[in-house]
Amino acid sequence: MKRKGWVLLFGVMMLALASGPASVYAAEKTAAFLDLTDMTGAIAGLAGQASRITKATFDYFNERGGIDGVKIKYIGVDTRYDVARALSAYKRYRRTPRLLLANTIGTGLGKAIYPLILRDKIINYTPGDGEFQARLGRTFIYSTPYQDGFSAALDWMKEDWQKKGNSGAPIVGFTSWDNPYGREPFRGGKEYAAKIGVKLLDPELFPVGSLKHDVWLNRLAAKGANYIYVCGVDPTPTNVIRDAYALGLTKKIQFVTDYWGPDRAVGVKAHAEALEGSVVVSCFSRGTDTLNHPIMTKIWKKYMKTPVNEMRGSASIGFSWAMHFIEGLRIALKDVGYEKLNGEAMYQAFMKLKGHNVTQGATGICDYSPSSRRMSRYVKFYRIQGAELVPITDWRLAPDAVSLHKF
Amino acid sequence: MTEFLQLLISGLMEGGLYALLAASIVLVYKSTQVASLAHGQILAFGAIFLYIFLATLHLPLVIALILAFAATALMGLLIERTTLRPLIGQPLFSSFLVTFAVFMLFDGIFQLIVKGGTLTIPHFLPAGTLHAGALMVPAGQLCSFIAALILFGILGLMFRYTKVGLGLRASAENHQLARSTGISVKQIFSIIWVISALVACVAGIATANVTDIYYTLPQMGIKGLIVALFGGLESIPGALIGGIILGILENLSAGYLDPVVGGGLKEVAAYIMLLLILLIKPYGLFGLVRIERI
Amino acid sequence: MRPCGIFDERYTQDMAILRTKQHWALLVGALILLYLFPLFGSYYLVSFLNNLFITIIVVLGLQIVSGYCGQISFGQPAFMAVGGYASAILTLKAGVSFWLALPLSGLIAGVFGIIGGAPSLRIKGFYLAIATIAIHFVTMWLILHLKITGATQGLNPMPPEIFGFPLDTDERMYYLIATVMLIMTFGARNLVRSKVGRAFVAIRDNDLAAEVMGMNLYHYKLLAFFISCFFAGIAGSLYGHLIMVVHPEQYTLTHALWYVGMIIIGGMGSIPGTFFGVIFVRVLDELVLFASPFLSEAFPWLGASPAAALGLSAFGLVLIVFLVFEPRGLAHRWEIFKASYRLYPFAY
Amino acid sequence: MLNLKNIEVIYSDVILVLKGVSLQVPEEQIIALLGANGAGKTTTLKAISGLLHTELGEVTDGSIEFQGDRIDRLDPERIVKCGIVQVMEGRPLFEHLTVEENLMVGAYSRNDKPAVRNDLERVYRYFPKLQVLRARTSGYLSGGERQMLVMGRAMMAKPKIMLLDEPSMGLSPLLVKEIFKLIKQINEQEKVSILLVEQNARIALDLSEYGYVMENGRIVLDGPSLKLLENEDIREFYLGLSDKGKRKSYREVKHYRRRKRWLA
Repeated sequence: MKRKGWVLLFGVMMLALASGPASVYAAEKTAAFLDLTDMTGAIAGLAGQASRITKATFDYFNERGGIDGVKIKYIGVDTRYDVARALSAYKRYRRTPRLLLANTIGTGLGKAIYPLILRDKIINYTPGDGEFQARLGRTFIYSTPYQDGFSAALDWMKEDWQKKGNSGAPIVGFTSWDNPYGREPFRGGKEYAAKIGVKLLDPELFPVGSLKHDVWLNRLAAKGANYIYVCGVDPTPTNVIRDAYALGLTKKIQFVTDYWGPDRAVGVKAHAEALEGSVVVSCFSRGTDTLNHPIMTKIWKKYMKTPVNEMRGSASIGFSWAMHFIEGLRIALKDVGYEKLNGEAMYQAFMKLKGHNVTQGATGICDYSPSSRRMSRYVKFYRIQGAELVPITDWRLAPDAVSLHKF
Repeated sequence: MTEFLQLLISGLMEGGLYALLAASIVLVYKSTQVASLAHGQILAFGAIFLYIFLATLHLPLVIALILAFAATALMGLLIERTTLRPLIGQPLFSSFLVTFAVFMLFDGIFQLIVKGGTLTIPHFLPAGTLHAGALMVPAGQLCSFIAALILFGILGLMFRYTKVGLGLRASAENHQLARSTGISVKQIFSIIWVISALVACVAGIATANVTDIYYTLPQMGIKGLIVALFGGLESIPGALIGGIILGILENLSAGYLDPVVGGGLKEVAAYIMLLLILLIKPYGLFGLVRIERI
Repeated sequence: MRPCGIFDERYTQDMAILRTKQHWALLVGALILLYLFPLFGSYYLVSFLNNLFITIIVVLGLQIVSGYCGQISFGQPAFMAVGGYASAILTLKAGVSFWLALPLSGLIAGVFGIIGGAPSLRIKGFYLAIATIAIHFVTMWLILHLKITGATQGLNPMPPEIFGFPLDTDERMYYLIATVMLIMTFGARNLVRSKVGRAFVAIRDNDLAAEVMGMNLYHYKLLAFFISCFFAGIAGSLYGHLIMVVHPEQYTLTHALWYVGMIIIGGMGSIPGTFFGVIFVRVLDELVLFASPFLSEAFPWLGASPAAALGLSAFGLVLIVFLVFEPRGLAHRWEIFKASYRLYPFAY
Repeated sequence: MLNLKNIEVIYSDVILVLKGVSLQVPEEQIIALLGANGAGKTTTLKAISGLLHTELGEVTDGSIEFQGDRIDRLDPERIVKCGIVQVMEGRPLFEHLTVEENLMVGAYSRNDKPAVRNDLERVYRYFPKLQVLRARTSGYLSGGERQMLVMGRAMMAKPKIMLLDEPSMGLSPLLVKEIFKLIKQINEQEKVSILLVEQNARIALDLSEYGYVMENGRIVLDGPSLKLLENEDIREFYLGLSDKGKRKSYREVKHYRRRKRWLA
């Protein structure tokens, strides 16, 4: 009996494996969005809510009859930040009818999936690795490249430094995760710093799971940093600044974090006091901007069933994923019609998005064009004040640092 | 010099946390020969329980602490009863793998609770930073460190002078002999898991006080194993000293070697040191050298 | 008993030593099925099998060093990385042909394995197991910080070519991977019944006694590490050329834990057990991976990420239940099955 | 008092070790269990003390009763509580514990603290040497001291029956004499029954009131010790004497055994 049980179990497993995708996708007019995201792994904090709001946004439009009658299928897979798993998932779903776009998180994953993307002629969606901008391909970056964002922050620092009555340029420290993402802003950012005369200290890279960051902070402080740019997905930047606060460094040094920096419902909620005064450079709306965004709040109220107050900055990211896809789909449908809709049509459509305010202010003006894979070249600066992220600038054009670096 | 001392102090504080976690792993290994990966989760859940009782249910601190300890102890007991007891007498690596499975099981629940964010336990340890000249010690961390030392003292006394301690030591040496003298080894296993879960709970609360509860907290478990190995898997004083040495080493290597090699050395230095130590002392710094007879 | 190709394919392994005509027939049938599979199997299943076969090669290596020689190692992904990078560097920077680079990357990984296995001369049991975790992290750190490995960017090996015909799709690579997997399996199978294999088992069961009986422990332990890392290197090379990228993020400690998990689930010290373990974990993992979209479709209120978290828990739970009821692995049950039915009286 | 009825023991579901063993241990007596290596003596003791479970062994048939209650399904620690203590072969100690701690472990199953204190003093009276060595780490004791310690540890449990497994093994004749004198003393003064497994048949039969002989997992002979001492076969195989009290040559013994087996 026990033996038969095993055989049976095995059979069921194989059957389920073989019959999976067919049963899910009904024969409606659909276009598919594949979200290979990390919901339980290293960057779950960022990706989890973003993916949920993406799905909610699609639901919202589907309920209104879809995009010109085409409904959007959202396929979300938890990859646990594991390249092999994600690849396997992609291979499973790549034959989904009218799969137009695969959203991937993680540098290694993006690289591993790219040959398949080329073969399938669809769009790959990935966060801000500037290499994709430097070598135009089918990968679209759903943010401003990290180096551009870093450079914009350098500009702001210099401005701020001079506004405070100092002359010349400030000394800037950089601290981040010791992984591919963590080193990315430096490629191009370093060149830009040299260009505008900002003295950039050696980067301080720390292991992803560090408990405390005193050592690196102390060293940057000892080298006389006036500004420190912190990378890492929240709560890491929050933890870094919290440690700096405990060391009393926040009084002397202005901390600036990148897009994935303190989130209003994560780091800011936990350590408002320590973070007070820190600045976040972001290509997505955050804080009060997110809370005041009319469509997003509407979608949130309808689908998320939790108070709007729990909406994070990363909601803007998920929303912008969905909106870019929807706009692209609209253009593609207009250009080729549903019958001929495929990844290539979507690819062409994406390159026509330049200049549109696709996300109604959740991000800057869209910049996808035949010569640009940046979602937007605009970034906005926020300051953490009274446990909330408050905008201190309007959308500002970030410098093009990607082109400065030799990839 | 100041920098060196500062690194030393930071290392000492971090090492205290490592030591506690390592001690909880050592306790289990010493008496059951199972190196547990599940302790990362026990640690994380210790903190989660306190968070639930303190921040969500708004119970008074003392009651919340007691309840958190009780809940963690229960969790340890449950893990022992449901997964490890049926595996007594089976290959040890099956037990090891089962602790990994337990880790995954609880990791799912942990992610459900934390939702990729941060939970902050309301600070009950003194805040602020103590200054001694140019040196700085966060007061909360100092408190945890002292608590860790006291806990180690209590563990030592318990092992030395109580009947349960005697039973624990006896069954750690020889299960069968212990049973023949009337010690219920199963009961001892349960007790050891409860004690170990309590130690891990303290470690979790102390760690969360420094780092908050965020979604990579359970991965401390692997660090705990490394530290336990460093001191010798069977030695509780080894866990303390190993933890502190590792904490200091990590900080020193981050402090002095990082600029030379280009960063990220903090963890790797610990691993290199571990390999070196094991090559010199194959059973860790204080591990029992097993006498092998053919 | 033969619901699909994977299941059959395992039979060939059990028939490494063939006794009767039926066995030959089964073997030939299984081989034909194996090689014709891409013609009727879906693309996804083919790529799944590719992944599975590569994992089998890695885990076979682990089975030799851990299951047979008793030296538990968590270093397998690191050595896979060494193999993958070696192959990529050889083909990209030194212009070596893939067909030469494949065995070479195995050898290079093997040599690294000897270095990595050196602690086993003094360290045993859990101490060694966790020391290999240290080796994993040190290797990955080196890869991330060296220039030749492309540091954070990784390298992009090209698909292999055979007489100008590129093996650039999963279906085409399938034949190569399946062939290599078969060769490695037969190699492993024959190795473990040779003098060397018996020496490994002797060391596993009591290394002191083995030494007293005149075996050169150092020689055999390092040999075991060399062989296991050779397997890992070959698998790493294949994987790199299959997905056309080698990147530090591909090789994680979680994989190492899984590989060890696979041999425990399959059964320590059993080549068929390797197959059982790999198939069990891979299939279960795939199922859980795809359960989460189902779950979030079926229970919209759950949302995507909680469903994923539950998937993780479910995986842990299945594993616990499995280990509690079958702690000696599937191979154990397989043996009982064979013994009780005496259908397949192989010398084993 | 202790009554084994026709028990059968199987190891790991395959190996039948005891094939219907019956024996009785009456109150306050010394019972000897003789037999060659591998006859099943130790297995019998482990079946009684419940330690079989830890070795994948199982009592599959028959019953073991102690003072009228069945104990063959109980855990070893429960059996110790009932008053049956086994002193295992090879004098195993908790080597990292001190002598006194070892003794205290013996009393682990008891909760009457003052009585334990008393018993400790009593053990020290029996074995004055242990008192001298009380703070010594027990791993460093000599063979004789170890034997005293394991017996003292067993006494600390305040047993009604002690199961002694080869106490004479590897000790000098003088020490053996001393140990057996102590066994007798314990039996008489503490009113403890003793089931003695021995290779040294002469001394065991001299000491005991009743004896059993095991071979191949069966009891092949039993009777009052004095009778057994006179039994021809016992004299031949276990005492190595011929009818006339002369030593037989080894070759002849082997030859004889091959020809005549009790129950083959």
